[in-house]
Amino acid sequence: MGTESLPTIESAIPSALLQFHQLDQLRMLARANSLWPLTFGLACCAIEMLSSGCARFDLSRFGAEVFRPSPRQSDVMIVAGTINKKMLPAVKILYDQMPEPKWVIAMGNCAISGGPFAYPGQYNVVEGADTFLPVDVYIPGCPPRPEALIEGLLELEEKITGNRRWPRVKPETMVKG
Amino acid sequence: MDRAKIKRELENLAAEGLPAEPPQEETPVEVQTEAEGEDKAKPKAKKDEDVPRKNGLIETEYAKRGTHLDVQINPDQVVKAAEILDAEGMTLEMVTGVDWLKEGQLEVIYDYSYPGGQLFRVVVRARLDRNNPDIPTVCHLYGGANWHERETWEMLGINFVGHPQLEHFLLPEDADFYPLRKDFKP
Amino acid sequence: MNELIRLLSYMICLAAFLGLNLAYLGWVERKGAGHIQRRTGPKDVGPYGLLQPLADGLKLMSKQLIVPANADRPLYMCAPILTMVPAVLLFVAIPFGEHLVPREFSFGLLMMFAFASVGGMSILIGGWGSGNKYSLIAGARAVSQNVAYEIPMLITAITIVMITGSMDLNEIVRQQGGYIWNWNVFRLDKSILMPVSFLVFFICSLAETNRTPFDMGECEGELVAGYHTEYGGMGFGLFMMAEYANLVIGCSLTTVLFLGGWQSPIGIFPGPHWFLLKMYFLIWSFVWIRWTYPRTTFWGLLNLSWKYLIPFSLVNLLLTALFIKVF
Amino acid sequence: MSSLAQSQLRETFELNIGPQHPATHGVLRIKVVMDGEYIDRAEPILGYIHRMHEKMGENRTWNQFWPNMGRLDYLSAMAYNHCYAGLMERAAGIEVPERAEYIRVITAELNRIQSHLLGFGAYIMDLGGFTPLMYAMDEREQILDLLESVTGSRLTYCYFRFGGVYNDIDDDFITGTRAFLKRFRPQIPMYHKLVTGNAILMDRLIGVGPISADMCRKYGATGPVLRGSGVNYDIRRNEPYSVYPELDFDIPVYKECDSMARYMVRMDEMVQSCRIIENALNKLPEGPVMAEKVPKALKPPKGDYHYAVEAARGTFSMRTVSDGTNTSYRMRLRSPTYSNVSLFEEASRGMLLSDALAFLGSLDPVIPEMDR
Repeated sequence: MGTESLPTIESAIPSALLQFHQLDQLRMLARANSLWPLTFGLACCAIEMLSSGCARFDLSRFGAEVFRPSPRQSDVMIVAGTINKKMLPAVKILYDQMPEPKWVIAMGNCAISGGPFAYPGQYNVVEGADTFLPVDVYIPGCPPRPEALIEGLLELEEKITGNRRWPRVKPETMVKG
Repeated sequence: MDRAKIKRELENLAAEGLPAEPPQEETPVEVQTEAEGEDKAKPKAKKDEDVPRKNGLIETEYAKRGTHLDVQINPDQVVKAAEILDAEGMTLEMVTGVDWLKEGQLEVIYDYSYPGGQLFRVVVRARLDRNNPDIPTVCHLYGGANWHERETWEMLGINFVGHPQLEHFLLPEDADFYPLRKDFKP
Repeated sequence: MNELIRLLSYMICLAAFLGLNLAYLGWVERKGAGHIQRRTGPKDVGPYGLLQPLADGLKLMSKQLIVPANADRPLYMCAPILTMVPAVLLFVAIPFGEHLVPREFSFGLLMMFAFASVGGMSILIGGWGSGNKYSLIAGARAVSQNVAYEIPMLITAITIVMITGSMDLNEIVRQQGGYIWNWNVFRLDKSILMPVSFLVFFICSLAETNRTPFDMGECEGELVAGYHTEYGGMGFGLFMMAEYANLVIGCSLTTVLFLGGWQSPIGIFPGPHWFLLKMYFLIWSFVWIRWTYPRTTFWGLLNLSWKYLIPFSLVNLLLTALFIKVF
Repeated sequence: MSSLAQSQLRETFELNIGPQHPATHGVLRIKVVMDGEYIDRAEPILGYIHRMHEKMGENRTWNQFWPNMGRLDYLSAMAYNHCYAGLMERAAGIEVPERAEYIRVITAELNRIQSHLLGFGAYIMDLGGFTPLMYAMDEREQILDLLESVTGSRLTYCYFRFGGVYNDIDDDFITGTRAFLKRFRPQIPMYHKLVTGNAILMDRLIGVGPISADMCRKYGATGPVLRGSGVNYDIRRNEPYSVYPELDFDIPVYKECDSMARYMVRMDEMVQSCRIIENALNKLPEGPVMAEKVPKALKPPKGDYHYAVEAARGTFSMRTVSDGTNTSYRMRLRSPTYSNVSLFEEASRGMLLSDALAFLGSLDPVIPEMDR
């Protein structure tokens, strides 16, 4: 969507273009509000992903609880866990099988950088999903709390539409209560 | 399960394997200088353990080691040991390898336990030459050994002769290294 | 000319009705699942999550269409359309009210069954055309399931036809007028097994619509996503909508055949509202069952049909014939 | 198996279940040779989440290896903590204060309940019932809250230390645990009413995936799998560690050998864990929670050591070879599901695909723990 400013009414831009832009906005809004993740758990983070779909955290509020087992039907790939060299081709294939537009969330330290398993001399762990996937949102934590995943999804929505769904809560205000 | 019988039979088995021992003993034993200062508390134990163990059976203290019997035998005897223990209803808990780089040896460790009422753990170990790590498989006796042996082969390069499927298991199919060997460099 | 206008207006109304249903049954299901599962369900997209179906639909429509490399292209493309056509077509014969039938066929019931089997075929085509082993297994399963459950369903329907002496759906409803005991499900004077045959019909329509205890075609735990594993975007959307359309049709048919269609249970104010009430109650019970029961095995499913439902419905048919002949 | 399937004119095809598949609880891959709906041969292929824990054990100091214990089996991390603590205390000869042992038992059993709860929910989800998972997860969150208040993390605990535990439990935790037990106990009969008695579920579980006791022995299967085959073997009783001998509880054993038996063992174990926790809370002594004089840089004497605990999925044991330095010479982790799943290949021969997946679920695998 970029940062280019919208043409104003006075400018001599054909109105059709403006309408297309608004249609595009609408389409993006629809996409952001129905992010179907791929059922794709790798390790510990997968349990937290499951938790966030369950009763207490409930991803379904944002229409994101439809965990599709098939990559063809999903929009966002939550890489939840460590990717190792044996799994790497499979993850690539899964990503390639997803239809555009698609997004990737790297959940947890392992997916961000290899986490605790990346050390000099390691032989089997891929150090970060961004070494081979275009990651949109990073969620740190080992594993991240479900709230963090929800925040990550909201970040992704913001990235898609440009607007944030809920006002961002500053940590200081939360402490004050 | 008869503990005394197991002990007797394993003792005999280890004794059978003794003659083959001397050439193995000749492998140069280096004194570990860096470890010396740190182990003052138990100098005696240290002295015993510095030399690779001879074949034979040791009764270990459970509270200290977690095992009751510790048997070292020749590699070709592991099947026989497994047969003895299998006949007594023991289960093979795991198969492990250790790479003794300094001694030029690889060690295969079999952990047996008894799933009945009594608490009884037996460790069977066999040392192999590092350049020629062949050991017979116990897969035909214990189905569970299959995966453990496969993993030990993959991680340490110990060749289990007669294993039905010595293929890559945990590592990618094209891995050509033994990561748990001490001289492994990625 | 008049007839043409009537048909056109019906078509427009039906399209609206269908569109709303297909979109919002998904919402009902998600919301219902949420409430059954100690959650809230969609609630942030629009008030009560009411805009959720629109968002989903728009998103699915704007997704990239991928035809897998080893798919059978024509079959792959036409399966979702083929699954949608009979589902939409069948609404033509359903009597929503006494005079609210798009087209009154004297063989409405026959048409229902004829076109319902096309849906099963489209699942097979989709499963085969995807070029995916999971889809193929799912397609084969779905077809044998549809075949197995069409038999008891048909036989039970024949029982109704014998009682009412008509295949016209509206006529069947008309005969159930009056009070609640005139509904076919309670007509013990015609056959004492009537409530059970209602149950048989209900189970069969559950199976025919591929809903959870019998969702062999989808079977998430085993076959990834079943016959629509390789379908993304609107292809998948059409399959999903067809599932709901079939749900609506199955429930409408059950309502018409057993629950008295648009007839009122207390004898006053018959009309389409009763029909919709009964139908939505049935649909809700489908949703309820889906989120309560685990899935049967494929074998258990076929066993149920061939060993229990078919013999039972045959016995039922004989008994009913005997009843009608004797009394 | 049908006579057709046994005849010579067979047309088999290969099906790869996984590595990404909803039924495999993670990234397990099963290469299945199918004969129609029947399984001709199913070979599990591991390694899709192999994370070199054993190699890390050789590279890190004894203390640095702690976080790995939480990431092996993230569902019963406490038991794994317990094993490592016990192993090193055995090796270095550290005496643990009694209060610490009680706290270890309480937290480990709470962890076991949540593991079985998730196992229960995920298992029913494999069978197509989605709702029990939500109920189970709802209960599970309560346990996670309790454990989070003392350990600071939700899943991958690193709570135990050599010679004790990281911090003491407070009154809030104790009252919270008691309240949880009071609330949780009536839930299990509800689950039985809601789920176990369901005709479809019974049809899918009873008689599916029979494993004889001897087969368990040959494959080294432990935990609920073994106890579902009629063998009364539980490390907590048969090789008592920690303060388990002082607590009274029963070992649920079922003789049916099928998936239902394994399912029921897990359900009953939750009840027994409640009993253990209550018992331990009643007996909880006062005192320190850390042993005195535990060296910062631990250097256990040379030799190799073995320790086994009962994790939620069976016997977890560790064998470490120490060379007297501050790192391990060889760290071997024996994970229970590794052995449990190894019998899948033999047991699943000739099964229906759906039965085989129900059977795999009843083994309750946690893949990162298998691959290590």
